[in-house]
Amino acid sequence: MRSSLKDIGTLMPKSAIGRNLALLILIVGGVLTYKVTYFYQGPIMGLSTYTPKQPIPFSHKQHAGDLKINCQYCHTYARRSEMAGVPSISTCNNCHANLAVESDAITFLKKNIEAKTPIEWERVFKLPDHVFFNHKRHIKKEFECQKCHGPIETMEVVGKVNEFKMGFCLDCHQQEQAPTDCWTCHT
Amino acid sequence: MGSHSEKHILTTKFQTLQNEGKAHGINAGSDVDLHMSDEILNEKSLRPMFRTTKAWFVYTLALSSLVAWAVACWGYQIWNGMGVTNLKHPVFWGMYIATFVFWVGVSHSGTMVSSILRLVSANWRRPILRGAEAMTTFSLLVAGMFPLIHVGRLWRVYYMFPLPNQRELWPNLRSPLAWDMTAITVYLTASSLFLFVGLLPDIAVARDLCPKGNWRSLYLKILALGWRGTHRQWMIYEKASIYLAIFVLMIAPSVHTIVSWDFAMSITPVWHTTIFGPYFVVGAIYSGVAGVITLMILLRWVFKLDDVIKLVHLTNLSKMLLLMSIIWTYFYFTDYLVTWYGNNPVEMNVWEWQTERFSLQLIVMLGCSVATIGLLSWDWVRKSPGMLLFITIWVNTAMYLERYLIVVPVLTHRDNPYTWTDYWPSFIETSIAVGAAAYFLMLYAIFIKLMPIVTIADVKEGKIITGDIAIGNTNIRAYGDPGEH
Amino acid sequence: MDRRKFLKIGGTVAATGLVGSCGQIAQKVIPFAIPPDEGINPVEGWFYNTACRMCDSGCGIMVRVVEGRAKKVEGNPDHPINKGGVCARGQAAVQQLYHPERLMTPMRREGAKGTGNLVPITWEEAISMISENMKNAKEDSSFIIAGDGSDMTAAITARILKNMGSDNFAVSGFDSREKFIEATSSTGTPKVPYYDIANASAVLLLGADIFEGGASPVHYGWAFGQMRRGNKTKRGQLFYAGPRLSMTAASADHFFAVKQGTLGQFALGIANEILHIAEEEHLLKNLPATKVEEWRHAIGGYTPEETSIRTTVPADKVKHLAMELVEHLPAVVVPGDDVALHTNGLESLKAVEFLNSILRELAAEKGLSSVPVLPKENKELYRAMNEFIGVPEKAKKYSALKGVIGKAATGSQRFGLILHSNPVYATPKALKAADALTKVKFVAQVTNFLDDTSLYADVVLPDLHFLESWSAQVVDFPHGVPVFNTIQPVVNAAPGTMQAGDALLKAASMAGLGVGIANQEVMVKNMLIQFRSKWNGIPAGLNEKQAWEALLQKGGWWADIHHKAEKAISEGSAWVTSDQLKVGDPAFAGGNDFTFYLHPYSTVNMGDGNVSNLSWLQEMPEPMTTVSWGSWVEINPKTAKGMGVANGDMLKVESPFGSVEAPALVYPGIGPETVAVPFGYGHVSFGKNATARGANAMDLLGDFPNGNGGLPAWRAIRVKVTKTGTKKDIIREANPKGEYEGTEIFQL
Amino acid sequence: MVSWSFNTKHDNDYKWALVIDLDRCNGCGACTVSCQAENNVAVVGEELALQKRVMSWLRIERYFEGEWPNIRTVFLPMMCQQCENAPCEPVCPVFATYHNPEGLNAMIYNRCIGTRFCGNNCPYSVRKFNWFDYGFESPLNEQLNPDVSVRDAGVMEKCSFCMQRIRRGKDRAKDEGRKVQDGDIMPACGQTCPTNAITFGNMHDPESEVAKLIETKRRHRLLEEHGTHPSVYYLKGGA
Repeated sequence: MRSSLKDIGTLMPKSAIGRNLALLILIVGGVLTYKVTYFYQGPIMGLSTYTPKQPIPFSHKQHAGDLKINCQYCHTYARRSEMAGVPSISTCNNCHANLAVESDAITFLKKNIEAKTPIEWERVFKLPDHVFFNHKRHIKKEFECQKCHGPIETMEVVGKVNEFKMGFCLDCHQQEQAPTDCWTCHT
Repeated sequence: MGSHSEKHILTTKFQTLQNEGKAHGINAGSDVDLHMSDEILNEKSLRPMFRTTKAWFVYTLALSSLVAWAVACWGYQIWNGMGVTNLKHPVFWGMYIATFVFWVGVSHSGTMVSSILRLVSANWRRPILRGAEAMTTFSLLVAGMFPLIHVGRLWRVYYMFPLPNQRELWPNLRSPLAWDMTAITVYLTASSLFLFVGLLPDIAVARDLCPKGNWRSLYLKILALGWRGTHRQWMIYEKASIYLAIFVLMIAPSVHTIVSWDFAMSITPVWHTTIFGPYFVVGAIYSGVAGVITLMILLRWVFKLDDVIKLVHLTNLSKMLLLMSIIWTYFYFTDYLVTWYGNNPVEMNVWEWQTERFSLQLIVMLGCSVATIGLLSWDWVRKSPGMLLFITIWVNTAMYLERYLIVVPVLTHRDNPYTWTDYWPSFIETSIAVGAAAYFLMLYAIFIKLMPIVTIADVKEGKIITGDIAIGNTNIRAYGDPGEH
Repeated sequence: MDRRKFLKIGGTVAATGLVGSCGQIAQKVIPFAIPPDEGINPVEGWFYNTACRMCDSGCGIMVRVVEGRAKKVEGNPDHPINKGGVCARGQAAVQQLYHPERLMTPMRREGAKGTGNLVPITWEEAISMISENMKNAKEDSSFIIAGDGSDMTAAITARILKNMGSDNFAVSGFDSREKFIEATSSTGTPKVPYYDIANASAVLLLGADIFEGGASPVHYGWAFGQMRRGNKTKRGQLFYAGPRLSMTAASADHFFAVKQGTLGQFALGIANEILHIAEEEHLLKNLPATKVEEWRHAIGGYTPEETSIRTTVPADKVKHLAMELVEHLPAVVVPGDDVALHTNGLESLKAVEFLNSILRELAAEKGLSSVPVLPKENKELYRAMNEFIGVPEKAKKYSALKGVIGKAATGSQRFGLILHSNPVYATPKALKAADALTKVKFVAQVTNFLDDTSLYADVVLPDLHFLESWSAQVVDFPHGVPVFNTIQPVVNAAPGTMQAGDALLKAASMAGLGVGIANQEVMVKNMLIQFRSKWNGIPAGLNEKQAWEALLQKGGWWADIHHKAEKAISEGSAWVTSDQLKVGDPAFAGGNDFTFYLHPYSTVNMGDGNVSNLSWLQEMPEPMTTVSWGSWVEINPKTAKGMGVANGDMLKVESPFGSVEAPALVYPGIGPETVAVPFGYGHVSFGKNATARGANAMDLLGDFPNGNGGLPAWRAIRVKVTKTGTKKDIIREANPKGEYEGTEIFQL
Repeated sequence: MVSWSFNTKHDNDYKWALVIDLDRCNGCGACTVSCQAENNVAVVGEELALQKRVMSWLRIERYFEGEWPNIRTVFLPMMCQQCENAPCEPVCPVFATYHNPEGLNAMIYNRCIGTRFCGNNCPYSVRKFNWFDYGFESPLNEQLNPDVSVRDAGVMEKCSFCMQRIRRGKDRAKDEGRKVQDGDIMPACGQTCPTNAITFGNMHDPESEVAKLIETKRRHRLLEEHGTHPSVYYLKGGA
């Protein structure tokens, strides 16, 4: 112990290089922490983190991808409301009244239609209740749904692609010169 | 060289040496006992550290149980919400903030006093430095707790730190609280550094005198940072302590000024005044010096350090106290006069309320400043530890009340008369405030057992520069004059 | 500001089966079973027009409904009564709807009456029990006490009652209005006069707390706003004369403290002074000189000096007030409880009407008038619709209630039905309603909450809340202009509850007393069918369904009112003849040892106490005293000092009829010889918010003067006040000292 | 407005103002309950009310002058004054309350750490603190307004001029490709006021009713000596 520490002087790097090195390490370290903390909470592009099992194995790939049904045909409130809205069973019935009726998913659907009981879907995309997102405004600006929800039309089972953290919203709002006033989303 | 025999002494021949030390004629006038041998000095200074009585354990245990209770109360408060305090609408600040300001104030004695005395190289400073500096550090530790206890959402308090985050939100540097946080942390760092650097040579002494197998040797070896007392080390040491002294001297007033801005920067009637900065600083030093004196008297009484920490130190400190009390009184009444002359109805209402509701506190507070000035003008009072103890404790009580009277009355009776109300701290608040005091004393008690409480090196230095030096057969008077006091 | 633009008028009833919780964070997403109509934003929600039933003023409201949940009550801007405004009580309707203590299942009594030991039963059991007891009821052995006699449930039950061979129908929601009807009965068209405050430029309120109770606080609030600042050029003057500084009085420019029971004399004094002025300034030329002479002679005694002796108002103030009224025409004088509820109530009311007729005359000479003109056909229509409802006019009188309770007390009654009313709590203790109900063989109560009366009921039916039910209401609106409110369900019924009207219909038909109506909704439709032709405003082209929707979308039907009259000699003055122009001195219940006048009054948040279990209203500070969560006894500061009473000291208030205990509130707005006690507190059993909270002022009231069948003189009671020695915290928002500093600090 | 204030710059379209005609206000308190219903303001109950912890964002202050029988009463509806130069804003260490581009004092609950400095620095004492977690007993939670977040223990809250309504009004105006006009937006208090004492609108629109009203000589603002420049204007009573 004593031998290792000759005196207080040894605490300071002697050479100028040593001092600059120390400074450099400090700066780089600072920048790194910033980046790390940022990306840690930021979006995780490309990989679905949360894919719950739905009561009906509804395939967005088939409907939105292959059949190219417009998103807003089913999610009909998106254009006029804060929420996009999960389609009501009657919407499904528009097509499935006489389409693929034999499949057991549709029979399950039919049962619900007769009973007038809504299907309880698992929520995939959540926002905390102090955040107020407005679908209408974004649709009116002709935003791609995919921009936030990811490549839905390629998904058999819908999964969460983006962490809807504040940073995720903020990036976009800054790029598009959208308002960044806190009250735009928080009340 | 002599380390072996000294260790020996420390264990067995202690009593006799003590008697010798007593036997020496101690000239009360001078601040260092020229005839006291280094051994005895080491003895006396290290005894509190190595000799632990039952009383100490009882004392510390009692304190720590108080602290434990306070912590429990805090936990209860976090769990249930701030409602367990008696704070209400619109009295959003109360006892916690008052206590915070008080402890920040107390912290202003030690480091500042010692650095001033260092810089003016007042010889009588020597034995008291350590105690004073330790006091600063610990009272700051206590003070630092209170903002955390005060906030409503402790788990979100990191919002106040400039951490990079994906929300791209940063602290608001316009807020006095942000300044506060910075100031306190800087001050804490600086004063702990100051304390540590001052400790180095003494830690070394302790290390060398540490009996074999005593557990203290573990950390003493490390913390001594290989201090050998070489010439180079002493030079660096001197430089460092001077630089630090200057640095701390610059920080200290700024800290309490900023604390005062928590109030003065707001538009709350009685707080919104320019004099608060200096007024708070003076108040801080006032209470701080009183605190130092209290502690010194207790130390020399408990650990029989009468001939290390001598009457003359107390006397000189009490002169400083007298000065401070005069200045503080001046500031208090200036503030009062200006506000009174302004004759703002709201402020007049606050005072009316204050005098009818807090009359007792006012009497204690103002009576104190009168009394200190009155009593301390007497020489015999300045020379009687008992009186000084009484006065200094009164001073700190008064200064606590002063903070309370700054925070509370105006909030209970501010601009909107419809919301006028009353406030009295709840049991939880009181327990936490008491626990804080206990926490301070506990830290101090433990510190005494871990580090030498007397600045041995400084005292020795003082002895050398004021005593005789033997050169050959003749003793030559060193520079400095023992009879200067 | 035009609220119409802001709010979409709601459509007809919501698509059923709206559940789910979007907006809030939840694990499941539950879509609509049936998608709501295109163009609706489901987050913003729907606004449905219906009517407020928190009191019987009959304001039109629109309720915001999001995903099948009622969120907020707003006023219907087109409605003639509230003009888009809602009062505090109305706002609390949604809290009543979702109240945790709402009764969700029928209950049957176990054990003795009054113990309140109730056990849940099924609807089938309840209905069969009721029908059984309906069968057993013989001639004149059944009665109904209803909270309001103007809605569909009342209509249905009235029909059933008739089939049961009885007409013991009583409405418990009484106030001083029936006195007005009595007073105006000699005119041939008995009605509560409508005072057109909105178009007046000076208004004198004689103890009339029109913003706190009475006909319609919201409507008169609107009228007050119009009078004050509706006209950009002139500001209407408001004067208040009465024994207490009420919330209404607080808005007045001048407050005149008048001794209890002398307001009629005060009115005559002013009339006298006005006639004096008129003589000097040669006004009233259009009237036959003889009539004026007659009047001058009749009220010659009421000189300002005389009046000031009687009323304790300084003579110069009387003169000044008279001058003000003459200068600010058209001027209206509004009598209130302090005029009507005294032993000289009728004379006083007539005196006030007389003063009004003079003022109308003066206004008419200047070509101004503020007499609402009521088209004849409207009056006919109003009567017709009331007849359709079928609740006899007399049922709305106090005497009816007294009679019914009296009959019950004899033990002759076998079947009693209590509709949204709490007679055990809301009637004077002297009536002994509780004892009477215990003597009745079978009492069924229809309610939303278990209350004081439920303790004495054999079966309690959980009715739908009015926001869940089909109903309609013919509002007894003082215009005499018929206002017909439709009440539609804006949300689905709470589980376990059922439309009580339907249940009673079922029970009746089981008992063979059927009235041939399926349910309440059909009743409303029937009214549409019957009156549609007379209801102008509903286009003739529409088929029944469209007409129905149009009606619901509007929230009902009402005639337009126009206020300008060509000729001023209105029915107001017709009946005033000189021999009627005298007002006797008031008599008071309680002898000389009763040293204080009692001033019982209803506050703006508690009303008569039927909403006391709503925490929003309990926590809202009463505007004048700023007290919340409890009742109090108001006492003048000087008197309090004399008695050594401070805020919070418990006071025992004893009247000849009973006594209450409540904490003292030192209140500068009350005379040194008066104490005031608010209604609406002191329930025996009404949920955790209301039970045992404060004291029930009803306990102090009684039948006085005995003998006359009309509404008792409840402001003519004297009381003893004594300190009990105990203390109780009063929750008071204002700081007693600070409330005198505000005007200076805020420069108001 | 105030050159020396630290305020963020204004967008020139909107500057919201509330005008309260004290001559019309009859103190009935409908606004207070309406506010409670609209903004999910919690009920604290008897004990906490006694401890002055009522959460209401809007209260009607009642002031007296003189003695019986010559008493003058003033009703003063008091809510957040949305100061142009707000004392509460600079003191918040975490930007939980800040000045929004439309001149309102925004309060972001989930950013608040509860130092309560803002409440201390408000001369009108209109900020309320969540001393506890006041729940909404089921099924009362069914009534909660989905446009307003429910506040947690330890955060400040206050009147927001019903900004959820402002947002919706602007949203609707945007859809119709126009600016917000009078009547598009009305806070809950003004919506329910029986006497129409409360007017709300855009000060920057010279045609708006508020812009006209605040030019009248009855215009009055509270504690102007503090230089807070409130956006709530009172029209004094009297002639």
